[in-house]
Amino acid sequence: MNIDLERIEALLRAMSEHDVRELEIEQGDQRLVLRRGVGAPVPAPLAVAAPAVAPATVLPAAVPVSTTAPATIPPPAPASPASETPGEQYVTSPFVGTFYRAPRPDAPPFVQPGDEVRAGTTLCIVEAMKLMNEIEAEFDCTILEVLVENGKPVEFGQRLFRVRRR
Amino acid sequence: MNIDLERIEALLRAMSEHDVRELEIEQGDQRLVLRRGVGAPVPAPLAVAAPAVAPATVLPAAVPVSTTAPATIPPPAPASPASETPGEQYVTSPFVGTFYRAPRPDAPPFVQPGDEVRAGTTLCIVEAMKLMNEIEAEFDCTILEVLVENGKPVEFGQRLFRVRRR
Amino acid sequence: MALFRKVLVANRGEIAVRVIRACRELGIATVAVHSEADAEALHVRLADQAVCIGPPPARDSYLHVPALIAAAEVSGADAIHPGYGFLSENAEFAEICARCGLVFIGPSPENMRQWGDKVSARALAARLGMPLMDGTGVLRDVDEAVERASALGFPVMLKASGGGGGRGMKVVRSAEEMRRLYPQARAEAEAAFKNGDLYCERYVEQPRHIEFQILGDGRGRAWVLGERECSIQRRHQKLVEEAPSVAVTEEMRRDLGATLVRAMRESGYTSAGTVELLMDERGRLAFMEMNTRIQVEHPVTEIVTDVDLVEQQIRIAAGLPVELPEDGFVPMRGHAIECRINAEDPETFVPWPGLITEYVPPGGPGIRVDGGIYGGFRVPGAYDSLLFKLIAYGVDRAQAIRRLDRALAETIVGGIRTNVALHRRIVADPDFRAGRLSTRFLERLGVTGARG
Amino acid sequence: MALFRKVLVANRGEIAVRVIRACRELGIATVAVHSEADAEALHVRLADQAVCIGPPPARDSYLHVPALIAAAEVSGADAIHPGYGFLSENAEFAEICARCGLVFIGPSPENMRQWGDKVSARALAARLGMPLMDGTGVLRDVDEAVERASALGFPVMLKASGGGGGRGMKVVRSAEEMRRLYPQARAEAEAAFKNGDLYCERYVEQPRHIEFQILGDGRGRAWVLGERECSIQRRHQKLVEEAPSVAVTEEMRRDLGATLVRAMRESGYTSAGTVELLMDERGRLAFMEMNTRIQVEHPVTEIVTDVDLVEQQIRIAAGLPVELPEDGFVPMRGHAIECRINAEDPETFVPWPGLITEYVPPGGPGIRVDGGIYGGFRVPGAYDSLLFKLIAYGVDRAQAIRRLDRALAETIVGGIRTNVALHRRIVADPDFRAGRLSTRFLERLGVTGARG
Repeated sequence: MNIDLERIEALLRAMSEHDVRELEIEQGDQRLVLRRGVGAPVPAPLAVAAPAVAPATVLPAAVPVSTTAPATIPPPAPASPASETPGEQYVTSPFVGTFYRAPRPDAPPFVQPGDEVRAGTTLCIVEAMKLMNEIEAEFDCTILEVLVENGKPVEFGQRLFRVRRR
Repeated sequence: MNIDLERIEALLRAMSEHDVRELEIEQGDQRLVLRRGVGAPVPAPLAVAAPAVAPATVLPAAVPVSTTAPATIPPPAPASPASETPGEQYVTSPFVGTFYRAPRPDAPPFVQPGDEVRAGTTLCIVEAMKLMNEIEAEFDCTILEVLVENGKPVEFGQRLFRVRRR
Repeated sequence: MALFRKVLVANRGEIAVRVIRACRELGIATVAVHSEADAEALHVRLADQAVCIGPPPARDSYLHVPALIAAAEVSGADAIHPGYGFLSENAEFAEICARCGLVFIGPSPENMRQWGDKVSARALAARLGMPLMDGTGVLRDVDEAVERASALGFPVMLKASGGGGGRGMKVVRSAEEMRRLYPQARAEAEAAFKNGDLYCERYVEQPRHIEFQILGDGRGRAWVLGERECSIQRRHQKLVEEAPSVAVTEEMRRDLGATLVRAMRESGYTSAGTVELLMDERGRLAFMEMNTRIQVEHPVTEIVTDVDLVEQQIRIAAGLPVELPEDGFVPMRGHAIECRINAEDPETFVPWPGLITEYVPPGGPGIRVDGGIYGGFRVPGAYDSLLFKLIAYGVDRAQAIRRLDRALAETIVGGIRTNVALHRRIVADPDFRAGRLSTRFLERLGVTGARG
Repeated sequence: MALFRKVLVANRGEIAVRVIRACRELGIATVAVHSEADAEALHVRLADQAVCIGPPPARDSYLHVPALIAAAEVSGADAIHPGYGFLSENAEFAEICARCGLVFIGPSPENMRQWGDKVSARALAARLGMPLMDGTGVLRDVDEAVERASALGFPVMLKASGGGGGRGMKVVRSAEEMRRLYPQARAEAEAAFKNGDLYCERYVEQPRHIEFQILGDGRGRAWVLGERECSIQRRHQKLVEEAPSVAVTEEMRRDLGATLVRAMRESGYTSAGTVELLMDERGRLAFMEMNTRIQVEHPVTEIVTDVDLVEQQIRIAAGLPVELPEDGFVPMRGHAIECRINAEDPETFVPWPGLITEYVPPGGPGIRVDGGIYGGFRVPGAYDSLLFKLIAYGVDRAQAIRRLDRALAETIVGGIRTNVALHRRIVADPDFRAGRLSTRFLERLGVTGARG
């Protein structure tokens, strides 16, 4: 294995292009680990503690004293709303609470996938401390997907809707 | 398994094309792991002790360490005699002891850099448990360098002479 | 009454881990809360569940009351442990918890208010019979100042009635100095506090910081669990704490202990608390303040008394009986010393957050480690620099020191700077070994740090 | 006499680290030795200096006497601590050390020989008044076998005089079975050992493994430091040990203790040792063997007696006085339980060496970790699979169990398999919680493992 930085950059580009999260090579006493973009919040809200994913490092294993500085890989993806595929963004929860799609149990949802909404349109309610907080669209967009089930708890920063900006 | 980085790039492209989530190869002392996609399995929840093999963090041992642990004698070089530059090899100590270049304090050294010696020629003495053990050349060679000072302790496997095989 | 089903820990770092451990041992489920900067923190990994409550700045996360209450609501917690710092001594937060049907695991809001204000705390302490620093009332003029200060004995501290927190204070070492400084201090006090009133207190050059651990059940019973010595401080930041103190005799312990047990029973104190005192060179103690929370240095008391203080806090909050001696005195046995291992430069004290590339904590006989980190964790820069607490136990102080020194020597933290080397200097110091301590200790060691 | 200047630790893994810690606390410099497979091991990192003594196979390194002696010579060590296993009970090694001017930190060669041979050890134990398993002498014929076995009470164990280590043993449950098995056993014994002599011992179906910790100064003084219960074993491999044992009463402790103190004084025992006994269902103890070394499970005794056993070994070897009670009885206080955390599959017990990608040891109140690993260390396949020992202390057994369970739950070892999950099952088991233990415990739990 021939680890040089240009090669690793090329690898990183390839990982990014192909959405590869982790790469690990071990050969003899050498070992290469690459992980990228921890950006996605834990999918299961309020579930078990999220496992740690340390920033990736490149290192020679089993070499006690070495001048090889660990190359740190770019930090986690930025927070809300983060773009993944071009044009797509996420609406995230501004606080901890309970997610409601409709103003009342018997009312229709504020929005449905496919709806085109304008900035300021109410998308959902997040209830916290007995207060019903309406969450509004910050920009004109198309609702692509509703990511949380009605009545479920949500964390700060958790993705609620996948949308396409218009 | 022949891991080279171009191969891995090609693998990554192929994984993306074919929507492969995870790839892991282990062969002898070689191991290759690739994972892609946001939905890739995450390590088992670590709130409980998880004995399962987790694609976990890598802890580099080779970085600046703010430790108060005292320095140890440097670990011995690998495999005796190991070739480094082509034709060059090392004569290593077959046991722990004290290294002597000459049979008596007032005698000339067994060998000097530049000497051409035949297999069986005594190169030095390693004293252990009051016994003087003569270390002989295992093959015809030229002495390039004496790596240990006269009268110093040596470990098992420690390099004593750099030589060129003839 | 029964224990809680689920406790939300409204804190981070080692104290959050400590509370999670206590809950686990009691069979209570735990909810960790964390800011975005702490998503990978140890308390998040160890809790049964975790909720992200906001961005890195503490005011938007760990100090953000609505987020904490909402997190307790959505996770179904029935009690909140505040740890230390953050909202732990905030009476309003305790009241909001109560209004929202959540048990606050700590002192009552009344306890916090009584002891939180320095002036009323001093008055309460006096009423409850605690020793106070010798001093005067407000002085009429410079002549009375000279006369009363001479009676107290120089040096004295000349203080502004309107001041506080160290402001408006002058050390006066003789009658002549008093005549020169009194008018000056009066003018400064009038300008600063719109109140020229001055008074004197005896000034202690080399004080020791001594504190007594208290437990109260809020129903008329209270206990004192011996003292701790926390004299080794840098700018009021404690670095090394131990129990017991070599400067406290069994007689002093009994006498003050009796006063404290009575005081805490009379004032209806609930949960864990600490009475901080100043000790002068002749061994006289004077009340400084009371802290209405669990403290960083609580493990040294736990080790020498065999009492789990966090467990007792939880039991008391749940209304369960406290099974400690009827007379209020919990005996100590052996000796324990704690070092706070911080992420900071050992010379300049500049904080040193960053990725911990390697962490090999010490272990073996007599060593307890209370930590909030692991190898691979990135220490955020947004919070305090405490990484872990290294606590050594010995049958006597000498053995505790030997073990502490050994444990410091084997500690490995890679990737960031720590104050382990400073602790080794402290532990090797002959004054430290002889127990000759004061709050000036680090100054004498030549340790000041670069920061103002 | 003075302490040593420098001690060579002729071992690896957690016990090497343990000895280095004891030396550090006594101000003694340390030399680690290691095979090529252990160049990065924790004991190598923690020692003051390290010497590579050979290739990975133990016979060429840790068991290779000339390499160890030479390492002591070149490093200038004046004493050798053998740890446990390897050369720790090898009388020849102890003698070679002495001939080379190196103090062997452990029992005398005479102690090792006296107790090392099972037959002479049993005779010595009998002479010194220790309780032995009821049994017969050599049996004349099958009629005497039936008669004597009936007198002992079935079941009995029919044993070959020439056998040992479990070979040539048969459980006999009735007179009819004896008539059938006796001739068969006799023929087998004759074939295997060229000696057809047979004898009987009472057979215990569900024995407990109880052992007493001993210290002797070799100059006529000896101490007993209470007992340990080590019944939880898998194929004679101990997994969980505790002190004290719930099955030993204070009266039994006193009675047997007095015998052991007298026996060790009379036999001039030096250093630490362990008398292993078997306890039957009615609580009767019988001598099995004496181990002339420090044992893996020594920490549980250290915790409940407040005596550092390794330190005492070093002090005794240096001829320094032992400061323990004159009457020979060291009291116990509280309860301690140890779990051996091994690198192995928790179901099949197959060893699982490899790279430890992450290691977060447990901590907090009452937890001691004696380990030989760190995150990033590659566990070699050449040696035993013990990674670290997790020891929990509590004021009583219930608290020790609560803490142990909590600590197991927070333990993180990544990259290799460990038996943490098995320990959690053991600790959760109602029989374990109730103290209903026997060497059949793991069998009853359905744990056998795949290996023969």
